[in-house]
Amino acid sequence: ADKVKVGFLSTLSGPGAGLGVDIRDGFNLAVKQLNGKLGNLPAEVLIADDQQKPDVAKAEAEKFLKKEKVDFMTGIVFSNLMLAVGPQVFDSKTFFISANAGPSQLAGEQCSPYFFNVAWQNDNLHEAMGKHVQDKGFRNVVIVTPNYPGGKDAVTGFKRYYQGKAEEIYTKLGQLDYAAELAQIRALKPDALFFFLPGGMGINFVKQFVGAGLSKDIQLFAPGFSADEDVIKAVGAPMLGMFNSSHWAHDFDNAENKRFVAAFEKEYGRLPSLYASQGYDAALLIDAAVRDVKGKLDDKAALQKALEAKRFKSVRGDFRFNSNHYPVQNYVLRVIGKDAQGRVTNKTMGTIFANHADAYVSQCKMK
Amino acid sequence: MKSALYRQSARRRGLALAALLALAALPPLLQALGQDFYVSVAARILIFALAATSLNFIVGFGGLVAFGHAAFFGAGAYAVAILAERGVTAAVVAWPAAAALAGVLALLIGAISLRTRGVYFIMITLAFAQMIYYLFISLKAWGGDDGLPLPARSTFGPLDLKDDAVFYWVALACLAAALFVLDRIAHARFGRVLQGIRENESRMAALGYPVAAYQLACFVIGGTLAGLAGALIANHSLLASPNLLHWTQSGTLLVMVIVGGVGTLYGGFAGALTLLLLEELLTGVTVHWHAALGLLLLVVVFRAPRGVAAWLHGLFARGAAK
Amino acid sequence: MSALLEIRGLEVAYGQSQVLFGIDLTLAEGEVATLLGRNGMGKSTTLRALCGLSPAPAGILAGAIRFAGEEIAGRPPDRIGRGGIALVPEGRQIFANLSVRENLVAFAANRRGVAEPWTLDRVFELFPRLAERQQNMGNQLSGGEQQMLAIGRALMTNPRLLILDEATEGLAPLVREEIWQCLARLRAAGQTTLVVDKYVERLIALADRHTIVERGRVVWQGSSAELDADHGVWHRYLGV
Amino acid sequence: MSNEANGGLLAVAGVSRHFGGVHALSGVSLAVAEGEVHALIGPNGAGKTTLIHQLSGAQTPDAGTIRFAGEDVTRLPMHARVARGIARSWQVTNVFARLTALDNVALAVQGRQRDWGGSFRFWAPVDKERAIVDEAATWLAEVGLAGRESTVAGSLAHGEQRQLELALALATKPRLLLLDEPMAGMGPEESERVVALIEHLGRKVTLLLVEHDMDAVFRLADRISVLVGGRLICTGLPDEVRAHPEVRKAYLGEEMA
Amino acid sequence: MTQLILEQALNGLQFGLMLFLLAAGLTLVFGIMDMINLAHGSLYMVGAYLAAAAAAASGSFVVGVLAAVAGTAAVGALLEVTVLRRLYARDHLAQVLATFALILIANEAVRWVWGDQPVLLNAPEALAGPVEVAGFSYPAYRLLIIAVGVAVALLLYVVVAKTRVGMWVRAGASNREMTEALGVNVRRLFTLVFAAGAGLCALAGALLGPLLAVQVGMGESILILAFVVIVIGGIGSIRGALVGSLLVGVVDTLGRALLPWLLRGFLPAETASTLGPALAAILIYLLMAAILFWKPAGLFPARG
Ligand SMILES: Nc1ncnc2c1ncn2[C@@H]1O[C@H](COP(=O)(O)OP(=O)(O)OP(=O)(O)O)[C@@H](O)[C@H]1O
Ligand SMILES: Nc1ncnc2c1ncn2[C@@H]1O[C@H](COP(=O)(O)OP(=O)(O)OP(=O)(O)O)[C@@H](O)[C@H]1O
Ligand SMILES: [Mg+2]
Ligand SMILES: [Mg+2]
Repeated sequence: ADKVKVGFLSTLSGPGAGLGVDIRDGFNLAVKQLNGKLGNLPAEVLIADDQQKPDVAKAEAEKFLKKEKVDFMTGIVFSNLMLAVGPQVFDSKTFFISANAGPSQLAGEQCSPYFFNVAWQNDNLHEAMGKHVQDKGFRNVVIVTPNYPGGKDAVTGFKRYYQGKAEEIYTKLGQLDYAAELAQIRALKPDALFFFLPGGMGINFVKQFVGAGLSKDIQLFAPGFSADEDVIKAVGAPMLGMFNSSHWAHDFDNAENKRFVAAFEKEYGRLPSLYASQGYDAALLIDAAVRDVKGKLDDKAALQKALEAKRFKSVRGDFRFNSNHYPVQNYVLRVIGKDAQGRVTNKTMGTIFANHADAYVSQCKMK
Repeated sequence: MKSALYRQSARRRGLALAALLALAALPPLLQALGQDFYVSVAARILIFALAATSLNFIVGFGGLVAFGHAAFFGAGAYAVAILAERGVTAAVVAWPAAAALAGVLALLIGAISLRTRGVYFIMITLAFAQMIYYLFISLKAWGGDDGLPLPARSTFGPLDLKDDAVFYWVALACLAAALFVLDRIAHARFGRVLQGIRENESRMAALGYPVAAYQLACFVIGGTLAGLAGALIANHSLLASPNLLHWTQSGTLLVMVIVGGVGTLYGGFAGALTLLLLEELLTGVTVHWHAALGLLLLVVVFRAPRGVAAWLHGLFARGAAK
Repeated sequence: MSALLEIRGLEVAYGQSQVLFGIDLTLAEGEVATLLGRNGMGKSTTLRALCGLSPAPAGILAGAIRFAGEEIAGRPPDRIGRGGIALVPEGRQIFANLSVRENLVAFAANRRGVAEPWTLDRVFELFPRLAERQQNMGNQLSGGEQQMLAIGRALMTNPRLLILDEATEGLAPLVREEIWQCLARLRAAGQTTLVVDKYVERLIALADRHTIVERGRVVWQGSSAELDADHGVWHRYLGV
Repeated sequence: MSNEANGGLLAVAGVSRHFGGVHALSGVSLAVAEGEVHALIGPNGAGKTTLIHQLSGAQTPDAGTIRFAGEDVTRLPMHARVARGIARSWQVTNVFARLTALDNVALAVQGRQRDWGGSFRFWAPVDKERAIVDEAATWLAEVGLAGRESTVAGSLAHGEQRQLELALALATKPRLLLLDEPMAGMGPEESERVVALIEHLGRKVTLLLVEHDMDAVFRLADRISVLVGGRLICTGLPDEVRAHPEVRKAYLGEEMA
Repeated sequence: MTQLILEQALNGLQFGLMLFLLAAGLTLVFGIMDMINLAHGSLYMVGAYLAAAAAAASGSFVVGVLAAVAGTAAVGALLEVTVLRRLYARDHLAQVLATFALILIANEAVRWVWGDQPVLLNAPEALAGPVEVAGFSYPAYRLLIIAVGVAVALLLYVVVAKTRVGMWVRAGASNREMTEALGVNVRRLFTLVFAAGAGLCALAGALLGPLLAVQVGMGESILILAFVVIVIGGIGSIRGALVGSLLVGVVDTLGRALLPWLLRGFLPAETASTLGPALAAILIYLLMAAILFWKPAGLFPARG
């Protein structure tokens, strides 16, 4: 092939747009640093907006696959969209490098040779938090999540490693006001609280939690995506002291990460979020694999091998792909504090899991 | 004696037939141009055109501004997906079942909602649609917010719906049939009554018409057709998604109807075509395409106040006059 | 007496169809005049044009309307209203979502500093029925009550020129009688008034001068005495 | 007058209706015989329109019963009463403003045809049903709107709309016609035409007529009922009513009589 | 337990008044001027963003709120003069389309100026924490919202129901032509009303910003709730909007708090935990449908 075509499909408009935009910016940054090339071939990155709607995502994917005949696809933020788009992508033998969505179905029974995830399996960050909360000796925990399958998965992931008492509170998806839940929490008197409220929901929840004065007695825990730079930017100081789990942080001490964070700040004038790091890694993975096969993109088997080999240095340090093409990696604990310049941001505290795999890999029939 | 909005003439029927033939010729044309991909896009537009047309029947002909059409659209989609999960894949069974389910739903919702009028009607239909939406995303058995995937398109006798062109023709046939039937209804006694009700409800009651019964019938006809469109969209994207039930979907369909032309036969079609094509074009040009779309919609409101269909009609008429 | 109102060659159209083809009418200060004619001949259209309510898009095609020495054709209706013309429109057009009291006080004004201005009390004195219904919404009134309210509303602005378009429609005979008497009293007090109504005999007793329109043109003009004498005119133009 | 046995074609017994504190109707009882022209007069706000509302089904009374041709129709919806032969006109013009005059009346004619499904006919084009159109044109001519068929109702002059209003009611071919101030807003000539029309109708249709035009009332009415303050103060022949002192005081005034 | 219920009732009150702040402007423009303005939510968003920007620049929350109200009122007036004024005479559907277009444009404009990420707007330090009320602690900021909500309700009621300007506005909405003929400049009046409605939006946005998030699209989801509120109350009635807000606030809050707990009493835990939140989510829609079933024009049918 004389060039690499990447179909970048993500949520770029509507309330969920912030995440997709970060992934896109991370991805573009990597391509830019590689002088517009991926694996020494000129890169053509086509960008499409799925509007967070499955049918739109399917239509756009179809265009990438049938019309543009892309070599790779990436970008999708939300698992339900990934599940909707997956079959047609895999049927057309196109590689999908997921920079965020990591549904359990694709890790287990529906795993595919054409699907690679450079982020995590959806449960992982919840599992890490569960483990940490368990290890710290909390035994009376309240869990808050929206009443939809993603929320239920979070509870499952958390409880996989946490064994104490857990009171579950389900909210409406897209809820804005949490006064009722907060009153309930106050009455339950837990010693820790774990919440998974994606997007703006999390922002509102944390603000109101602190405003209600609950942060004094109850320790807050959340998966990294409820406590990343985008959320911090909107909430600010009230988030100080909140614990969260991640596979990456912008203060990770390795050369690749330092380069990435500095370049990202310079390019976009804000700190990268974990989504941006995932987008960046997705581009690096493609770059390495294309180089590996010397641009022979039609040799799908070789390309798959090259992707599996993962010959690039990730900003999160090292990781490898499991047999289901999900990462086996470390998960760390972060706490929100002030950095040297006085900015409120995440600080890495230590490792929760080392070389952690997901719970579904055994159901994957691949290989 | 002619009603102002529906002027049926041999010439118009001829035009419609020509348009139908041209649309039918689209897939081979696209294939010849090496743009096979757009066959599927075109099929999607036709399906939305059917959904918008069904809503236009309720809004434009029945004078009932309903904001819960997604309920029927989505119900049709889920009916097909659930049936497919149970092994019922024959279109001749599944599609009518989907339409019927949507129709029954419309009957129930309509019977309650029709106690209200105007904005209250808008909101009560929205309320019912939202209830159904939250019901579906909470129920894991039906896929929750992941939606319910279809393993494959329905089977349709000897026709292979997996072939995008064949699927397109089936969608076109459904749309054409719907337009034909609705056109007949609009010109029949029933249509005349709806027109009267739209103009002046209390007067119609005083002329002896049981107004609510007519409105309910209209609502059910629209809902049923939306169910059929839902069955088609589920087949098209191989997914019954809760997004189809969301209020924004109702909003999109309503916007299509208004853009196309409220109460004109081809309004729904014109609206779906305009909106989806604009989306297709604009997304390629700018990430701020929503703003561009907004500006274009403003242009429609002020330059084509009766919708794109009527505006085009006017252009043609003026062209013919010259 | 100076001319308070002077209409010259007024032509008005609704969209494509012209309905007034040159109406001329003058009205002196303190005078009471009528506009007569069969249904659909253009009486209301004339009155509405006078108030600035001419129909879009075409509206006033030609003609001049001078009121109190100023050209008012083409002015927005609110300026004309503030200038002292008040209309009792046909079909009542009271504000359905305002109470009777609000309908009256919302537009009350005494811009000319009239010595004995119309007030809520005086209107209620004229129409005791309205006093009883003070708190009711406009749309809860009977047809006749609405008509009383429309008259009261116009009076409350203490206009220089009062225009009544079929203001006695739907009023009981007794009340109608009271309106005539009230108009007579107003006339005595110097109120300039332009009336459209179908009770020709009463109008002859009340008004000074009469103008008859037929298909948008003035076909007859004269004093009460002249009209009273010429029953041929009645028959020809008014169908009586 | 065959229905005399059960109180006439229309028998109203003890009908009351209040709005908040306003007692618009208090225990009104009234019988209208078949074929009669019955006038209902009274001061403004006496409750005449309110009574018409109760009879036509636009509102339902708080108390009392309404029997039509022997059947209790007190709680029937409006359209069901029309089906039984009660039609009305409105005091405030209420027509299909954006339809042509002819379309207006055609709807009324079509509404009358209740054979097999009535207007629940989804297929046959109504434009082909000449009978409906022709009859509608006849009704327009009858009320004096010949030549105005294709004018949009909203742009008819006020008086013409009143005529159309009447045509709509007539075209439902009622047994009982409730007319609420049909002459209001019409000039003398048009009033005269309507009076003649009603005189002519009077032989075939029972009429309950609300009107403030006393010339018309006394010329047309077989009997007159007088409402004052929501109560029926008398019913009788025109001359009796004209002479009734209370009626003169509350309504007619002295010189009217 | 009683304390929990008391706190929840207070929460309901607060949530209701929060909705009222938004619904008030909506009912003014929609109920009284008979104009469906979907872009109401966009004005709310613009208000919140302006407040955040002004607060950040000046370092004072109060300055932020005032600047937002003034700025958004100006934006509203501009919008009215350029676009919305041409829509009064059009039907509701044209208004829906045009104001929907405005939403799209507003969202992109805000995204263009402030970026995709939510922006920071926090309550003033003094109100950030909880205060002791009747034996339990309650967020001070929420008490402020209650106070402002009540004040706005009173003010609006007086202006609309008792002043001549209020009467003119209502008259202008019901019969514009006649109102003009009686000497009122309806055109200018409506611009003012619209600006006032926009100012109210901004007040809501600025006050709710610290509680909720200031982000693109924040207006749409809450707009639906605002519509629910005014429809329950009866469109155009300030009193109705207040009652509707409180009803929605209390029912929603109590429903969320009590339903799962109640259901657990007589259903298996698994079913209760799915059904409870699902029911709670649709509770306000059920409430609206039920109210409209029995009172098809809302609780306080507008007087007109
Ligand atoms: N809105 C309108 N659009 C088009 N034509 C109209 C409109 N209003 C009135 N007309 C026409 O203008 C002519 C004059 O109407 P106008 O209302 O001035 O008559 P009028 O003398 O007041 O009659 P009436 O005694 O019935 O009130 C009529 O032929 C009528 O059909
Ligand atoms: N919806 C309502 N709410 C409150 N009061 C009402 C309502 N409808 C009518 N009324 C009152 O009931 C009384 C009777 O009204 P109705 O319209 O029946 O009078 P009417 O006899 O027809 O008078 P007119 O001759 O003036 O038309 C009036 O005083 C009126 O104000
Ligand atoms: Mg007139
Ligand atoms: Mg009456």
